[in-house]
Amino acid sequence: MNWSEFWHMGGYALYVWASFGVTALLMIAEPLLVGGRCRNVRRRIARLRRLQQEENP
Amino acid sequence: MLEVIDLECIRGDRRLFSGLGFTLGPGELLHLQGHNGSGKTTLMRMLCGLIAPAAGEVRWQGENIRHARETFHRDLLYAGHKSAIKGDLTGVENLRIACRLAGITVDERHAWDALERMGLRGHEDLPARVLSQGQKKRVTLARLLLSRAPLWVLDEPFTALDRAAVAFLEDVIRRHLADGGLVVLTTHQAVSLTDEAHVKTLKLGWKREGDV
Amino acid sequence: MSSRLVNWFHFSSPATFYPLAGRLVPIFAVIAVILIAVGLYLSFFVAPTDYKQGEGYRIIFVHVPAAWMSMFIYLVMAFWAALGLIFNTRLSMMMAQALAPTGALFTFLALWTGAFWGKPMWGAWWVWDARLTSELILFFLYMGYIALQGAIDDTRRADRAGAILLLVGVVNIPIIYFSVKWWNTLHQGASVSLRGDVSMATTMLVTMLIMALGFWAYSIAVALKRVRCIILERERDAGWVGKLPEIRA
Amino acid sequence: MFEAMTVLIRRDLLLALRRRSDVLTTLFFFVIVVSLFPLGIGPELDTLRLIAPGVFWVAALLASMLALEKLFAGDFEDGTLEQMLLAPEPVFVLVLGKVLAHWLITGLPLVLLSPLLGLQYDLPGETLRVMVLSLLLGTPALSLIGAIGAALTLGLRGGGVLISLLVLPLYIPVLIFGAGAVEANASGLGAAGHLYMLGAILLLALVAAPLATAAALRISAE
Repeated sequence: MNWSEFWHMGGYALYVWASFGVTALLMIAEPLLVGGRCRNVRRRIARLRRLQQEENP
Repeated sequence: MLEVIDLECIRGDRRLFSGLGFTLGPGELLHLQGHNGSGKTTLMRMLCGLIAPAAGEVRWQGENIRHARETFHRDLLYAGHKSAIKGDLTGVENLRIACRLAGITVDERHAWDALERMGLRGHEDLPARVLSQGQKKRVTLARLLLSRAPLWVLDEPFTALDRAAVAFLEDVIRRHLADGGLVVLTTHQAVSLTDEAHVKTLKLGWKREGDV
Repeated sequence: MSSRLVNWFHFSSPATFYPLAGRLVPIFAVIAVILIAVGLYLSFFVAPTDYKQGEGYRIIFVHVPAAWMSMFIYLVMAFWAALGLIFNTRLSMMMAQALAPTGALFTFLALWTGAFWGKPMWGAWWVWDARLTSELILFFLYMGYIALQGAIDDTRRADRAGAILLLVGVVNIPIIYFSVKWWNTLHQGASVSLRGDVSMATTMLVTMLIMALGFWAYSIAVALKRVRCIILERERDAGWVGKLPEIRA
Repeated sequence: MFEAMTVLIRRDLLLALRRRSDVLTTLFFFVIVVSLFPLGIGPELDTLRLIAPGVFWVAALLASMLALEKLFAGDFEDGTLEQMLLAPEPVFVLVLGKVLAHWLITGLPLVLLSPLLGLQYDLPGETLRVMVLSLLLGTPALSLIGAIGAALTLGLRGGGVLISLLVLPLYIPVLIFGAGAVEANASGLGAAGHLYMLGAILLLALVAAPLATAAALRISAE
């Protein structure tokens, strides 16, 4: 099965690659989004704590 | 006999109070004090079983109120901030329905009589929405005259009442305590209820643990 | 209390569960990557071409595992919800909330891949097949849960209200599936279902299983990572959060 | 045991009488939605006859869902809900009473009115009879299941839309068997099977839904 046939996927290229493509896309995007959310939460908590420490050392 | 053991409450990820404990015997009044937002209303609703405590328990006659829910509710009368009155119904209808819901059947005459004693002569059969705030409060509190529940939990009962109504209500509470009833209430006015021996105060918000 | 029960509860407090989840996330992430890589290799290079549907049928290697996961995650969420209501442990509620977006994701993927497979095979993007329709309804159930969680500010109420919705939903899923199946067969006669006629060669089944396990490991990794965020958000005032290395840095 | 429940039912019916507009809005909504479809789809009677079961059932479903928001909202605002939760009766019995009163106010009028509207769609007597029967079995189930959604979203902003999102998926089996019964009867298949299923769903809802609603009320009133 050489590469051009592989991409052609027996005429179903659009459908196969749309399915696998979107699946891959979403399953990579979700962990990144969650990671981003975690970083924001940590940064916000750290800032809050620094503020508290300044107010009453 | 109302017992509160090591009660803790968390509201919206914030701990309002913890390690709270006290007992209230027949003929005793617990006066809850504390600045706004110190958790007075939350504690009262927790005593009624409306709010589940994060830790600790509330016992009535030695039984945890969450297990003996129906029997506890038969002995409880709760008057919260809200009037618990339907605007479209008349004072008499509101009173009779409220009593029937609490398990006491009240006939028309008793209801009229109770409303009259609460100073609502001539307003008994008006739709509640036309009554003033003070008059609505009187309709709510009229239930105290007809209720047989020993434990009264009253949230700010004196607000919106004029001097005459406050005096009358103090008298009702005094008689209830004399008959061996228990009262938990919050109020900002100076309350001269009974002799000091029977009055307990619980300050919330100033200290972690309530001192009783 | 048997010792097993005691230490089980030990992990139910957010403070002790947070570091444990931190260690588990990379492990499951690696497992997921390996399994999915193997699954992809199998589905493209090993699985034989279907005599009737040619290469297009390979979409089932994503469609079926996604559909399985969408149903499985909802059941796991309902399990955590029931646990949370019975033992009043807030952590299990957080787990249910952490799984919701991933479950919704797989439901959407199942619908998406179902449509892309239906178009070449049956000529229509959307086929009112019993399974696809139930999948659509499951998507609404997920959206309902996520919307309810979003609408309630007090986290305690949000947890318990969401838990009740999940339990009501899980009781309804068989009813919904049965009624949709009845409705489907009644109106179209026994329509050929999407997967009915693909001959289940063993290699295909194995590929699907491997992909499903890969998706399963992926869900655990993402859910555990998200639950760490939720724990941090909810315990931000707690002392142990302050002492965390990543917070103090 | 059911004394407090009957009190609640009589109170809600009294309230509905005093404030007739609430009752009529749900009814008129149903009438309007049903009358819209012929305008949208065209006056040919045979197409109308074909779509009638679906139209009637979707309209009934939307009407009942619209009325759900007011089920507990009034009691929640004026504090009577707290008194209900503190009554010496089990809460799910009171919920049953509330839902029954709600159905009598919003569900039953639809059922009684549907034959009249059926004439718009030129439905034969037999189909009308099955339609009324299916609605009679279906609308209480809709109210019972909807009550769970109403209790969960008590006091939330955007409650109306949220209720529909939570409750619609759970309504689908009722819709399928309800509309299916009428359609099966029209096509000569006989509606017995569907009506039995509808009855089964109603029984399940009667038993399980009030318990879930009671638990949801207790959580929302906290």
